[in-house]
Amino acid sequence: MLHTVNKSSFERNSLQSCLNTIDDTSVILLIEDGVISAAKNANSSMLADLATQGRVYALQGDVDARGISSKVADNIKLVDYAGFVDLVVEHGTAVSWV
Amino acid sequence: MLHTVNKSSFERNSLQSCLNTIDDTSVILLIEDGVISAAKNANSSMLADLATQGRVYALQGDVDARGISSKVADNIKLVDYAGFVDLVVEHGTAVSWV
Amino acid sequence: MKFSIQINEGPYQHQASDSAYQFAKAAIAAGHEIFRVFFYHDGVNNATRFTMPPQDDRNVVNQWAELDIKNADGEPELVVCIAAALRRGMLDESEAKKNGIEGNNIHPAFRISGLGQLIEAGIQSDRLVVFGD
Amino acid sequence: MKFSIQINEGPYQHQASDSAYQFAKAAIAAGHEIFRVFFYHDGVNNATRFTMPPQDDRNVVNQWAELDIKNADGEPELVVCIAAALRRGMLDESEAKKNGIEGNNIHPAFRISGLGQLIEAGIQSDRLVVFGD
Amino acid sequence: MAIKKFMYLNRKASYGTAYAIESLEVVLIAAAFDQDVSLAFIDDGVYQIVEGQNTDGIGMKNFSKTFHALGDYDINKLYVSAESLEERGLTADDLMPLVYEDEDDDWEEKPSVKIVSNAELTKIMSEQDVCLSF
Amino acid sequence: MAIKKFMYLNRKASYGTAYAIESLEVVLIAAAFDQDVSLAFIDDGVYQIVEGQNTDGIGMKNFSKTFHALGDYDINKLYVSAESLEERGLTADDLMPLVYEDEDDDWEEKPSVKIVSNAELTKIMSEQDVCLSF
Repeated sequence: MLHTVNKSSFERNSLQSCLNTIDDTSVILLIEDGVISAAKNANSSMLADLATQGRVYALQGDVDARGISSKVADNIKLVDYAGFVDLVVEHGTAVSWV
Repeated sequence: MLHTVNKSSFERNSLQSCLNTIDDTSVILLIEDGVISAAKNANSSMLADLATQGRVYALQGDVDARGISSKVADNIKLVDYAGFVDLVVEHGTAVSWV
Repeated sequence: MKFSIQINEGPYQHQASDSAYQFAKAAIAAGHEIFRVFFYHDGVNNATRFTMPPQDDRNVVNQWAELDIKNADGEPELVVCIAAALRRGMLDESEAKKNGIEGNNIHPAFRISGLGQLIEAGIQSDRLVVFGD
Repeated sequence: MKFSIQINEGPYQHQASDSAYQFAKAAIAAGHEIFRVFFYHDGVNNATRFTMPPQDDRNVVNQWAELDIKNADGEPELVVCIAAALRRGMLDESEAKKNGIEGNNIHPAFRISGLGQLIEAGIQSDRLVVFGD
Repeated sequence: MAIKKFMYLNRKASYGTAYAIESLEVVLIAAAFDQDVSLAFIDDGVYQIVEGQNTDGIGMKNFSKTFHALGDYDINKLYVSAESLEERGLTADDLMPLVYEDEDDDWEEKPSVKIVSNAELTKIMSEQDVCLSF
Repeated sequence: MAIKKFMYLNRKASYGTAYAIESLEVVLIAAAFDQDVSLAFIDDGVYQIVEGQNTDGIGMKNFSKTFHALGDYDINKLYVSAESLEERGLTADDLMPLVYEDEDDDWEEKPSVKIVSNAELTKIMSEQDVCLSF
C-alpha cells in the first residue's frame, strides 16, 4: 500500500496514526504540509526506521516550497509528481491520512 | 484574556500551544471538538492544574453533542452560549487557537 | 458591550459558522450589540443565496440573514471579504458586472467589502472573537 | 492504468485541489487514464464558474476545466456530489430550476451527480486516490 | 465483475466538521452496490459512535441514530481501534449497541462493532482494495 | 480614538492552507490604519518566514517575498517563538532577513524579527487589545 500524509506531525496526529497501522511492506509519501515531517527535527525519529528501510518518500515540490530542501532527513527519497504517480501504480491501494 | 480552543488535543497541537503561552490570570474555554479535551482521558492531565484553579470552562452544548457529559474531568466548569458571552465580556481580549 | 466576529470557515464543512451564530444570538439576547460579522477565508461561502440544505437540517445562511445585523444607515454588517470572495467564486451584482460574469450569488443580507472593514471592526468593538477551522 | 481521484476541500483554502490537479496532470502525461474526479465535501466549491482569482495567481477551476476529462460519451468526468453541492450553494441550471432559485454557478466542464458515482469510480478504477484537508 | 473490498476510514469526531456525517452518507449509498464494505473508527473517529449524543444545545442535526440503520443494509463490519478508545478513556460500554441480523445464522442478532487492536487493524487494512478517507 | 494593540497570530505553514497568505493580506491592509501591530509566528507558523521558498514545483504563488514589504509599512514587530524554531531544527539563520528603517534612529536599518521565548511571548500577548487568529 501507499500511505500519503499531508499534515505536519507538529500540528496533527495523522503521521502517528499512519505509523500505528502501517504493515511491513507499505511505503509512506509525505506531501503538502506533511513534508515538514521530512525535515531533520524533534519529530523526525518517528520516521527514521522506515526511512532506513527505504520506505519513506517526500514530494520535492512541497519540500522546496517550504524552504527546507537542505534539511531533509537521511534516507528519505524525494520524488516529483511523476514519481508520485509511479508510487501509486507500484504499491496497490492508496490510503490517505487526511 | 479568554483563550478558546476548538480542536481535540488528540488531533491537534492547539491546546498545547495555548498552554505554552497562557498567563497567570487568563482562562480557557473549550468549544466544538475542543471539548474532547475536557473528558477524563489520557490527555486530561494537560489541563488539570488550570482546572483546579477554576480557570477551565467547556461549552455544555458541545459536550452533550459528543456524548461525553458524564465524563467531564473534575473542576472543569460547564457553560452555555450565554455563559460564553459573559466570559468574553469579563476576560478582555479573546484569543482563538484555531 | 460592542462585539465583532470573524469567521474563517464556510457552512456545513466546519462548525465555526454554527458556533459563531449561536454566540451572536446569545450576545444579542443578553443586550449586547454586534457591530460587525466579518467573513474571511472560506467564511465567505456563508453568504451564498444558492444554498439548499436538506429539509431536516438547519439553513446556516438563512440563520445569519435572520439575525438581520445592520448599522445605523441600514446597511448589512454581515461583511464578506472581497479578495477572499472573488477567488472563491462569491460575487454580488456589481462585481459580476465589472468582471463580465453572468449571475451572482451573494445573499442580500450580506455585503461585499474590503479587509479594512475587519481592522475597523477590531478598532470600533470592545471585543473581537474569531471562529475558525 | 485507470485512476480516480476524490477531492474533499475547496479551492484556495487548502492545497488538496492543487495537489490533485498536479497528480492528475502527471498521470495523464505518463499515459494513464483518469476515469473520474469526484468532488465531495467542500471539494464541490472547485466547480464554480464565478471564480475570479488575482491575475498573478493560478485559476484552480480553469486548470481542472482545461484537463477536459470526459468519458466515451463526451460527458464530463469532473463530478460534483449533488448532496454536498446543494447545501453549500453549488447549483447547475437544472437544480436551480427545480428549486426555484434564480441563477446557477457550476462550470460547464463539471457535472452534478450522486454519491454512487464515487463508489462506481472505486469499482471501475485500478486506483482511487483521496486528497483532503 | 469481482467484488472489491472498500474501507471507509473515519478519524474525526462528529459535528466539529462535516466529515463524519458525509462519510455516513457515502456508506449508506455504498450499500446499494454489491461490494465488501468495512468501516474503521480510529483516533477521534471513535466519538462518532459514542452512545447518548445530544445536539439540542448547538443547533445541529443529531445524525448518530443513523448508524443503527447500517445493519439493515448489510453493513456490519465496524472496526474500532482499541488503542484509540483506551487513550480517550472510553470502553465498549460507551459505544452505541449497533447490531445486524445474520442471514447465514437464522437471522440471529449480532453486534456490528468489533474492537480491534492496531495490529489487527493493520492486517484488515492490508486486505483492502479501496480506501476512502474522511 | 486611542491606538489599539493588534496581534496577528500565525500558527500554520504557507501553501498547505490559505491562512498564511490571507493573514499577510490583512496585515498589509492593517498598515493603513494607525494602530500598534505585532505578528506572532508560533508552531508551524515559523515556516512562513523561512528563507529560500520555491514554489515552482507545486504551481502555487510564492508570496514569501512580500514579507520584505512589511518594514516599508512600519510593521516591524515580528515575534518568533524560540521553542517552536528549536523543535523544528531551525535557527535564526534559516529565516528571511526582514528589516525596517528606524525613523527615530537616523533611518538605521534594523531587524524586524525578534526571536522570543514562550515566556516573553506570553507577556507580549497579555498586552494586546485585539488578536486575529489565522
